[in-house]
Amino acid sequence: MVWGVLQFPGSCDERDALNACRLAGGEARLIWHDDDDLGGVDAVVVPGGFSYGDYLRAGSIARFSPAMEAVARFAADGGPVIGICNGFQVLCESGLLPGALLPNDSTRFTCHQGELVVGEAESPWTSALEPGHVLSVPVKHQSGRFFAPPDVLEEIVSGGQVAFRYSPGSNPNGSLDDIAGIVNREGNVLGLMPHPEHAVDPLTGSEDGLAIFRGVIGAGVG
Amino acid sequence: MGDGGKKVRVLIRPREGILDAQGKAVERALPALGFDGVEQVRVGRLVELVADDPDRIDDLCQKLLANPLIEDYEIEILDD
Amino acid sequence: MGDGGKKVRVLIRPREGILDAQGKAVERALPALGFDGVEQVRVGRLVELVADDPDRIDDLCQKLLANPLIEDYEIEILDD
Amino acid sequence: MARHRELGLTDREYELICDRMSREPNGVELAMFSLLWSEHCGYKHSRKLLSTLPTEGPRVVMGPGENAGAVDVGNGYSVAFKVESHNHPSAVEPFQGAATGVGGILRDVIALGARPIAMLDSLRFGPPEDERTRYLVDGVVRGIGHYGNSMGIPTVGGEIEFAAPYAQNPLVNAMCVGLAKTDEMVRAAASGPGNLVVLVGSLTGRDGIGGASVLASAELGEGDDAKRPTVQIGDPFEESKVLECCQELLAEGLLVSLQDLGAAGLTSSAGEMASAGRVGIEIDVGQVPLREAGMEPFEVMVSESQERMLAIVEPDQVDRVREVCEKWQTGFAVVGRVTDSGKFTVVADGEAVGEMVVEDLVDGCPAYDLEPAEPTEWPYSNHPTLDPETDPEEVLLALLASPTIASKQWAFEQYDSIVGSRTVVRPGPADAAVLSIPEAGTAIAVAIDGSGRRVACEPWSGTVGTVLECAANLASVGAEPLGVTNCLNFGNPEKPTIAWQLTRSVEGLGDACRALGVPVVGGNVSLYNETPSGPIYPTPVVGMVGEVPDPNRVASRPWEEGDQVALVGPFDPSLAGSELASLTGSLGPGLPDPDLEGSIAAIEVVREAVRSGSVRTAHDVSDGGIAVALAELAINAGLGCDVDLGSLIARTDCSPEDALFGECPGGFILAGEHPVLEQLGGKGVPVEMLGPVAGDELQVTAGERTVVLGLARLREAWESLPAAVEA
Ligand SMILES: Nc1ncnc2c1ncn2[C@@H]1O[C@H](COP(=O)(O)OP(=O)(O)O)[C@@H](O)[C@H]1O
Ligand SMILES: [Mg+2]
Repeated sequence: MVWGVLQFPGSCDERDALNACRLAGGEARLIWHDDDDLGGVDAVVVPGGFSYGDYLRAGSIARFSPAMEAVARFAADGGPVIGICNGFQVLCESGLLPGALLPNDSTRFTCHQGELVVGEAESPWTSALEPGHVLSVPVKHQSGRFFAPPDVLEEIVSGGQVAFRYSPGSNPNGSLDDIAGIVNREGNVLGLMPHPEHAVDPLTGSEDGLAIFRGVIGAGVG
Repeated sequence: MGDGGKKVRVLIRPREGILDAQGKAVERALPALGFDGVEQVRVGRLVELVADDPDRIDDLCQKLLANPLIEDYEIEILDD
Repeated sequence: MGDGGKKVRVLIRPREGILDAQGKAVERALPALGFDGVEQVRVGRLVELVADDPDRIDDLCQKLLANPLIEDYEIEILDD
Repeated sequence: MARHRELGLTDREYELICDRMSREPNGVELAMFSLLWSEHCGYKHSRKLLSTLPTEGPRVVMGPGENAGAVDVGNGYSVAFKVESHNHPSAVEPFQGAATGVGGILRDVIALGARPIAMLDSLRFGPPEDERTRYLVDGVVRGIGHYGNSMGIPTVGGEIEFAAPYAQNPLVNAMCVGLAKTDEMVRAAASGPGNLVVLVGSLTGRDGIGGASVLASAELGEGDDAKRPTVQIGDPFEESKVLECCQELLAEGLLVSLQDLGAAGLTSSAGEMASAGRVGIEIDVGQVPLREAGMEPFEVMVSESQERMLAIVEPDQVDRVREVCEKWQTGFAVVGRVTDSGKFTVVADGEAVGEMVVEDLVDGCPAYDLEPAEPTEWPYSNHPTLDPETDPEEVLLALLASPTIASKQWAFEQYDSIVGSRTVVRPGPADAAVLSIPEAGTAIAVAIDGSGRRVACEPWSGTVGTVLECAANLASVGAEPLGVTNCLNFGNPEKPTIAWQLTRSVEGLGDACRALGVPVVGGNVSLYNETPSGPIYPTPVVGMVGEVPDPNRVASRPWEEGDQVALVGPFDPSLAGSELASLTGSLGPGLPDPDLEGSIAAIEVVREAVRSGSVRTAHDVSDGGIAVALAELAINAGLGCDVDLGSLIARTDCSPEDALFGECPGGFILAGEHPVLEQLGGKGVPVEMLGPVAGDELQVTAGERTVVLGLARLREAWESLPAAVEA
């Protein structure tokens, strides 16, 4: 199993993502945003942070990078891709996932340990998790309010594309339908605002996030 | 850049029907500052630039400056 | 609010000489996106609102909407 | 002669400069001298005092004089750290002021070749009833979050206090902690004549040109607005690229030395590098990439544009350095060279427009003796907000709701505290943050403390108490102090009463650090924190880094049903200088002398107990006294307790009010199994069993006084800060 973790100017969580991938199992390496070749990796992580300072709109500039073009091809071929936080924003901006992420309704950054309820989505990323299972994972972002126009939202929900919801009453940003993470129709691309890569060691809070990375390995990718 | 560069102004607004958190925050702050009689506050982005070919700015808005899913935009080409 | 509310548009820009980090980052990214011939990108904010008394908007800009130390603003009163 | 005064130089200093130069300085030179001979860069009024601080120890890798201090944490790794103030810029523009404060202290740590791994902040504001204060709080908290979050540096701790003397003059002190391989750290000394001076990072504009702009005022006509100095704007995106770029340059061994650009911009960084390396330096202002056209040479030399670093590079490495800068999409320019002239030469259009002996410029500033005099009366106004006759339950609720004591979750939730995956103990109930350093097979604890209120009452005792509190905070998570950094926030030192505060406070800092056996490895001084409404409370802020051998044993768990609660330490409470005295408007001069030896003994006992893993909860007693400490623990656990302070009253012969709400260093509340706590006695440190953890009420008996309050009411009071600051 070889993991590729994208790195843009302004990425912050790429080293944590590498660490999470390695703990889950396999080899992990950085992919520079300027590279249009993913180097044969088996799964891609678009990590969190503030690519290009989050200027203009979070994720709006990073989506144009050569590496993202390669990720789009990789995803179209069914390769597993996870976008975490800023990575989720990049995936939405680039059209690999539906919807958009708006500034939190509080207009403030929020950072806390959150509870995620596993949704109905069928995806290699959630293959090790039962729907309804609750994960303890950090939530930290400024623009995490998931939005999609009514018809698109309806499709996401009824089409079984919701991968994670904030547990009832704990929606931190005003996301529609408490959505914390979604997958594409095919299920191979996952985007989520909370940070499973920061939940890989009980010492620093929880190891619940590892199940997401291990899911991909268990699903026989790579 | 040639001298032909034209000043272009792009007004980007949150789309109707989408909660504008910043606008709401401004509205909430108004009474304490003694500003009654101010309503319907919407906060968006203003991008100004100089373009050789202003016709391409619509494309730039679609691709980069605005996200049509959540934002409307309006392009004004300013005379010098 | 009375029916007399007037639509007001406020354009807020980083002041001349003040670092415009967003504008710079956008400008830098453009060539890679295939947008040559676009320069002097400045990114500011757009605030639109409805006010009973548009004369008070200048005061509102000073106090809340803009930071005069680092931003210039321009008020446009739109006819309906 | 008038210009030097406008720039803050005295006639005597100006004469000294003329003497040294054997001529009058020109405009460029005067601008440069005025900044390096300012209090901020020249430490005119504090240098002599600072030289009394203990700075040595077996673990010290870098001490004062470098961009930041550093201590050895083992396995070839060092932890670098420093605290710095950004008070004035934050008073003017809170968001950018705080953001650039964070950016500035990050660069000091980056300059050592360390990767920043944590930030802490110590903030002071006026009472939140004031609209301006709420604006400042909002802006400062957002600014700190904006910069640290965007950089991917966790903000893991800090403190916020509110008191009237800070209303016009808030304090924003930021501390950065970084990690480096010890043998890859760089010093800031330029060396090797012929080597090139390279400017990395942002463009240079007219940011924060400050007093030096007076020089241009003659040329500043109507409509010349653009020439006026501008507020510094932080661009964390640029700094994150600069950080990664510098890390890569150092990893490839491409740099001779590295220095950040902070106050006084190129002048101080190039000057200090030359001085440290005992060489000359030449800067060609025409080579400095500018953000604005038409900048004068002096403006280029003193600009405080953010996100810039200066590197010394051997000529044959320059191309590779440029490539790395291009990779990170950050600025690169060769702006000068190292010479053997011993002079700082400024070149414009091929001509020298300034030439000064480096030593005169950088180290020539005279150091003054202070003229301290103890104030004869209490120099601060007291605003009572609580009737002294209020019953103890209402007092406790008022204390918990006091913005200084109330939960700061509202603020620290706006900071990313976990990025980097090192944060074992996050901001919240624990007294210190704990970060794991798996590279070195260890962990560290970090804390920052200040108590202007108590230092105002008695600067020596108050400062000793501050250092003890910081060490106590570390002990609560099992950490032993390795090094101290500090920021001395005071009023105008030319006033005898302020000079007295400063002198006594620095003595206290030195005495406490010597007693603890912990060196001061760096710091910062911020003087002249005064407005027409008076000086701030004298506020030495102390930051500490300690070693935690086993991050699994940090006693940060909430207490549990059946646990026993104990008071450990020579705690001898008094209302003098307490938060309660502040609420009742009865603050005044004088604090009881702290029991330095006894407090240190208690710190050691608690540290060992926590390290043994047998104690569930440890918390030091500070603002608001025992009642507040117990309430905080109960709220955190969602479990009450039933305790009696009779044994404390018997030991210290204090009043019930003192026992409940009195403050002083040297007290810890521990919770765990009864026998375990009992065993802590007999080590020369008082240990008193107070009672069991139980129920959903806090019940405290102190002589004839009792407090019985439900957890919900305690919590409501303690969580009232958002309502206070967002009103
Ligand atoms: N209060 C203090 N205690 C100990 N060292 C101090 C103190 N104030 C300043 N220093 C030391 O003096 C040197 C110069 O400080 P400063 O001008 O803040 O450095 P820089 O320009 O790198 O920010 C630093 O090494 C700093 O650690
Ligand atoms: Mg420095």
